[in-house]
Amino acid sequence: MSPTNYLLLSGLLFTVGAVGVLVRRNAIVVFMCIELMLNAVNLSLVTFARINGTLDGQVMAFFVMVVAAAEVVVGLAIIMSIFRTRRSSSVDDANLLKY
Amino acid sequence: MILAQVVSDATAGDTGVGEAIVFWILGPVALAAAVAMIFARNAVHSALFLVMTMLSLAVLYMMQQAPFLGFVQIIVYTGAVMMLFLFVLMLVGRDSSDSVVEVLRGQRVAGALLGLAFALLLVAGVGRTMFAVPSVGLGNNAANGNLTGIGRLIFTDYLLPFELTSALLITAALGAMVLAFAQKKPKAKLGQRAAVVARLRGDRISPLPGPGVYATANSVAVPALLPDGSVAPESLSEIIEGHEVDEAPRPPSDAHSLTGRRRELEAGE
Amino acid sequence: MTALAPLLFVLPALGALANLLAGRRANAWGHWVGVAAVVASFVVGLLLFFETLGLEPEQRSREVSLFSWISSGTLDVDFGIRLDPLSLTFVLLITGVGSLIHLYSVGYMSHDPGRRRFFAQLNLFVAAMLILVLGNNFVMLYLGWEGVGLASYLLIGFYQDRPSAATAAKKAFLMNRVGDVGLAIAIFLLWLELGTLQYTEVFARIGEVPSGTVLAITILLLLGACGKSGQFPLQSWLPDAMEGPTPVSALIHAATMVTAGVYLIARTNPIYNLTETGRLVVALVGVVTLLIGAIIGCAYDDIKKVLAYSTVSQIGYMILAVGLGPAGYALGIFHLLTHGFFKAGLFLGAGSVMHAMNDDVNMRHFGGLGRRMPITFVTFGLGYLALIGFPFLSGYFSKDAIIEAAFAQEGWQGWVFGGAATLAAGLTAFYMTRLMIMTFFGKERWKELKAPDGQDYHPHESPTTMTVPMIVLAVGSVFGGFTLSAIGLYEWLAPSLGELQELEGGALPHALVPWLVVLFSALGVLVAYLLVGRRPTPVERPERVSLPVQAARRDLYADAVNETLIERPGIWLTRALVFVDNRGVDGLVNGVAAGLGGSSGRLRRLQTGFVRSYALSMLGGSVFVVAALLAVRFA
Amino acid sequence: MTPLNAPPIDYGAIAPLLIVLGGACVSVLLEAFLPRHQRWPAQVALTVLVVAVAGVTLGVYAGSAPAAGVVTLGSTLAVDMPTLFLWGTLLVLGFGSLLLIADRSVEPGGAFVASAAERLSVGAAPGTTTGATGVDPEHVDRSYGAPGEAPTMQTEVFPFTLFALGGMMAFVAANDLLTMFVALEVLSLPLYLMCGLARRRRLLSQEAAVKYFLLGAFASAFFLYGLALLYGYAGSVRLSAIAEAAVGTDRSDALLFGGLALLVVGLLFKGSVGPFHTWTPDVYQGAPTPVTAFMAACTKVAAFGAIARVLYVAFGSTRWEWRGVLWAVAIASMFIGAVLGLTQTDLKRMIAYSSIAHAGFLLIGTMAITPAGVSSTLFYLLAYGFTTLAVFGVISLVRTADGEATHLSQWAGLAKRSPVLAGVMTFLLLALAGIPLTSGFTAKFAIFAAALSDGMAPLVVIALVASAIAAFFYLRIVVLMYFSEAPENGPTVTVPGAFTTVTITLGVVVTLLLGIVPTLVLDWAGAGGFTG
Repeated sequence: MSPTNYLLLSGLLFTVGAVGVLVRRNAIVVFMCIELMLNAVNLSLVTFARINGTLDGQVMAFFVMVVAAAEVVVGLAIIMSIFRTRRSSSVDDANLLKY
Repeated sequence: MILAQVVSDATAGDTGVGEAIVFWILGPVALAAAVAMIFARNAVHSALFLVMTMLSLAVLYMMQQAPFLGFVQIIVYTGAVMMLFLFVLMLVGRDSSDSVVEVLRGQRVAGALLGLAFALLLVAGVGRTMFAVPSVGLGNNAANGNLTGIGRLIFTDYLLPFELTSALLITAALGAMVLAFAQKKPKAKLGQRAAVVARLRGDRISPLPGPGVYATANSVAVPALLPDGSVAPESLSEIIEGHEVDEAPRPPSDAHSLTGRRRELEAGE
Repeated sequence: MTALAPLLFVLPALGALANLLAGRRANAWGHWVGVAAVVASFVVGLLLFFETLGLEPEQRSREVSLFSWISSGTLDVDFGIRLDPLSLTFVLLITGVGSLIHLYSVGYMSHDPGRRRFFAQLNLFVAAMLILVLGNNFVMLYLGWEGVGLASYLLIGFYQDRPSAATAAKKAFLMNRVGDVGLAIAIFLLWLELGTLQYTEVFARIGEVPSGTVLAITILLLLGACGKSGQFPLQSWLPDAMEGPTPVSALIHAATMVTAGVYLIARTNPIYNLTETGRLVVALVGVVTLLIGAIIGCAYDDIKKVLAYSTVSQIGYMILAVGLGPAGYALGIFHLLTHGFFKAGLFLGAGSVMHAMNDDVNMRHFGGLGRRMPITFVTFGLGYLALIGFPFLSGYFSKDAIIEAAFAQEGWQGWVFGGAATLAAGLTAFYMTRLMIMTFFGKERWKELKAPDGQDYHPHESPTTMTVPMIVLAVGSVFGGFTLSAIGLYEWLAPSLGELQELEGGALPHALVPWLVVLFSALGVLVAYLLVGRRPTPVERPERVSLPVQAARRDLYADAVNETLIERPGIWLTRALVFVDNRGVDGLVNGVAAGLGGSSGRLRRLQTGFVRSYALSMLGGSVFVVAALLAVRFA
Repeated sequence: MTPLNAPPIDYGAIAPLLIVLGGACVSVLLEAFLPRHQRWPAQVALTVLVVAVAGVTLGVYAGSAPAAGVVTLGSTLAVDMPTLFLWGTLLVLGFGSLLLIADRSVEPGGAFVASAAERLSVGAAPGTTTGATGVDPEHVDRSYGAPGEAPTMQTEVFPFTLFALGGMMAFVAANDLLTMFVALEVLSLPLYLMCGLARRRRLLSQEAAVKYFLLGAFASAFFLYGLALLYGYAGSVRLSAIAEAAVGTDRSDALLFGGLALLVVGLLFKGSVGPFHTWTPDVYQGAPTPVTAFMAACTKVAAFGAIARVLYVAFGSTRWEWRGVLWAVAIASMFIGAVLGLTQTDLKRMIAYSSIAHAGFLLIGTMAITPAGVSSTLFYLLAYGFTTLAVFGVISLVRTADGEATHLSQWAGLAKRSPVLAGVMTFLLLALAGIPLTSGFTAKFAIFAAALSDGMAPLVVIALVASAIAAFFYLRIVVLMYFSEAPENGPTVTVPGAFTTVTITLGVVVTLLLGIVPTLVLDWAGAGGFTG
């Protein structure tokens, strides 16, 4: 089996995540879809690290995880704060700004 | 353990049979869980499906000569980050499941088509061209040297990003505090003595008259009456007096006129 | 002495600044600062002019580099001044006529609360216009070009509370922008080809540019000229621009700014010399415009609109002249100068009439004003005679020269250009005579009418600050043409424009042309007298009346003949042209604007406010970018 | 075990970055240890000092900097001439934004507050008084601060601003994609947070934060995937390594171009280039105006600084392949901005569309892989930053009881009420439209000239047409201010405090100066190219 299969899996996961962002309405689930995209990228990075024979890819994946963790904190805080005023976590309800 | 066997199998070049087996089991599982995540109506189910994908990925990392990342994925990502997600899900209402009705016209179709196109581009354009590429493998960096190798890189080549992540974490912590921390109104806390002094020095020592004293009703809306029969101004509630009170709509004497049923009956007769 | 040159535009700029910054304190004296700035600038211009006169003709073109303005990469643009006969001529025209009109405005705007703002903007205009003509490179030209556009926009919209003024201002700005895009592209093309934008270098090396590009550049420059000078097909903003105060119409929309297009083509004559096709296009645009302007001028009752279309038409003559190439550049400038005098005078006269008639502009309400306002009448009349080319007044010299040169062209061009120009001269005489008769002669129709503001009309002569400039300009209109041709304007301009070529041959013998023109003009005057002067003018514009009634109303058989043979086709043509002008050209401009607005209104619905739609468009964009890049690479 | 050799660090070169990030940390400590009512003065003093010191340090270093630039910190950071210029731009613009953020005179108590809950007075259920209309003045939070003191603001915006500024500085100097990614997040996260802190119109503000955050995270996922593909292609994410690999590697170019495409998507998002602009109008409108000013000025600088570096250093040799696609993107951006801006009714939204159009112009500059292209882009960023900063400063001054009056109809006839403000605004709008004698003209001119000399003549023509269209809507505001009747109970023009005055004055003066004598800055912008 070629490691390229991992890349294909990664591409598919990334796409699934991207489509999830488009179709889900719960802000938290949308955000989880973005996390899925980041995970897909990590899989690519790890696979490329192996193909290239350098550890850099793994280090990058590690950084992605750290960044994602920080992003999650900020994102959830923002979602919490809007939930407090709106009592809704649907992204479709945040629709005052348009046109 | 078959896993350990697989991990050590995966040496420099191509993948072994063991890895292939694991991949063909966990890969579809990860993908299926991902798809299930976007289809699950309940947000908690989505989160759990995501956890499943992440765990599968963790194993795939380990098989790809990245044991450290695999464990970080399990501990940090699946363990901490996803728990945070679940916490917030519980806070904002677990049962806030998405309605299945799509309000944006064409959104799903367009999303699916674009997703398909994107996947095709990635798979056909990028993935296809990579099959002929030999994989070098990480050699000594794979197993025991993995952790040291990563650490060495972080503190040499990637020192700046590493330091920058600290800024990121500080921002995140500060941001969470600013947005999620409900500010209490700071009230001047009076000691018992101070309270007594304030009360004695103030313009009124006795408690405010309660509603309905010397009155016919006990409602807050009814002002207290003083012994001479006049209204005690202190007993008037600011909130209630501040609002225009509409006369409560009384039901009309003819109850049938509400439903209109009688007219129907009459018409029918 | 050349060190004084920057003062030319710095002084008016300072005047504008002083008027803007001083605030209400300057209400009492700000206008005098404005006048002083322009007069001082005029004095500087005179000094430089006489200094230059003292030099040998070869040394009369001088460059004053002030500082390096933009230098980025290989682009190097000086903030520099070019003092040569052409720019000095314009400087004198702008500051000279500008001084007179500033002085006139002191009286004209005396009751207006916005007088200080008005003078600030007027000074700003003068400064920008001087930068336009003085710059020694195309970027300076563009700077002045945009600057006069801005000042003109502000001044057209000066009466802020009138919606029509705001609309007219916007229209002027937008149509100018269309022209500006052409000019900008032309400038970029020049830079692309030659790597420099200094006039001297561009003109020296223009021969290296392939002829196709030269043609493109000339057409684009012409587009810019059309926008600024109100030439076909961008002419319709100019009559609307009459919404501005009358001194503005006189200074900007008659004497100076609208001639910037002529200046542009004259200035870039080395480029136009290279392409006969480009010149032909210029000449054609000029001919079409001069006919359109003259015909539409017959239709309006608004005194300023008639003058505006007359301006369009006269600038058409100038464009035609510069389109004739080396045989015409100097003639165009000559006509520009004389026109600057008499048209400014006519506008000031019109302003004086309006001043007397409670700002009414409808000529049908005038009549018999000649007795009430003798000075205005005389000065206006002299301007009128100059415009229609009365022998030995200034318009006679300049216009005849152009028509002669037009007839001298080879082949069909001689007949078409010359014929059209002669015909337009007749039409000019017609509509100007009509204007004169309706305004200054005949019954005093205003006696039975109320002004739009409900008061009676009390026509009176204007104050001295207004009449003095009118008198000066009238003197200029009478003697300007003769003087300029006597002192050798063509030789003076030769260092900038090349020697004036005298053409031989062509369609008609030269000696015949002046007679022909005078004949046509006389015919125009006569027809106007027959149609307008011998009948009472209805106060209301006559509506279409059915043929039998019309015929019954005519007591003279001759009138009926007149009507069928001349007036009716004329009216139809005029109406058709007015229709095309208002609906066609405006419609196109408005249509483009409406189309943009409509698509904007529809497109903004795409911004639905839904995060998921935004994400969709982002994913769509990504798919496009990825697919396109891969396709480009592997196709 | 081999000893660990720390990478050599050129402290002199990166001192400004360190100062800003260090200042941010100190600022967090102030937040932790000072009592609430002392925080505002302390934070203002600290941040202003930090930015000033960083600027001075930068100036001192730039005086003696090697012309070729240095690559330091294990080749993660390239401090070359463009970097120094961009740092200078960022610091000056950041300084201006900070003053706007710190201003408490225009909006009593400053424009920032964390949550709506505490401002709801007795009897109002959550979510009822907050709304697009804002909260009536009696209910404005007076409790945030010591009793009897003037209400104070959420001072956490100061460390956020400094972190974001630090992130931007790292972003434009990043020499490898990973550093760029981390810096991108460092600059983005504080901005997401700051968007949600408006005192007025909480719902809009929070909505802006959510939208910006979700779309920003979405975009950074694309950036990251591009990074991964490029890593797969080149075996390294250093920009120069990618450039080397593009010349000679046996890997398929699909990775290179797929990676470039996805990477660029992430970057274009930050620069709000159409069709990745969709967040811009909503976020610009919803965020507190000082933050919008900060985003519009500084984020634009950072995003295009990074785009220019990536395209120039890593993809310069392959420009014939990708340029066509970016042409399309630039055209789309210019027309989306120019056309959609025509019918906007909210001023902040309109400026957002203007910024989308300007992003298109900027993209033209970055596409020209020549020294002139780089210097003109840098110049444009500086010019545009100052103008837009001042525009938002002016917008924050026109207010009704409900807060800022950003609806266009409220600006009608403003020239009669406040001629100075209307004059300043007109001047700035003319600069945005690119009328000569303003910085906008020279900037556009420089960019178009650079694009022309790199063979993009058709694009320049299209850009000219787009800028002519865009002039319509700037003009619309001018017409409104000068030629329309003022509404009955129109907004009032607040007399700005010292901070806002300084920012607006700075913006106007620079806009004018760069229009008249741009040579100074142009020379500086063209002092040297990118190193990789």
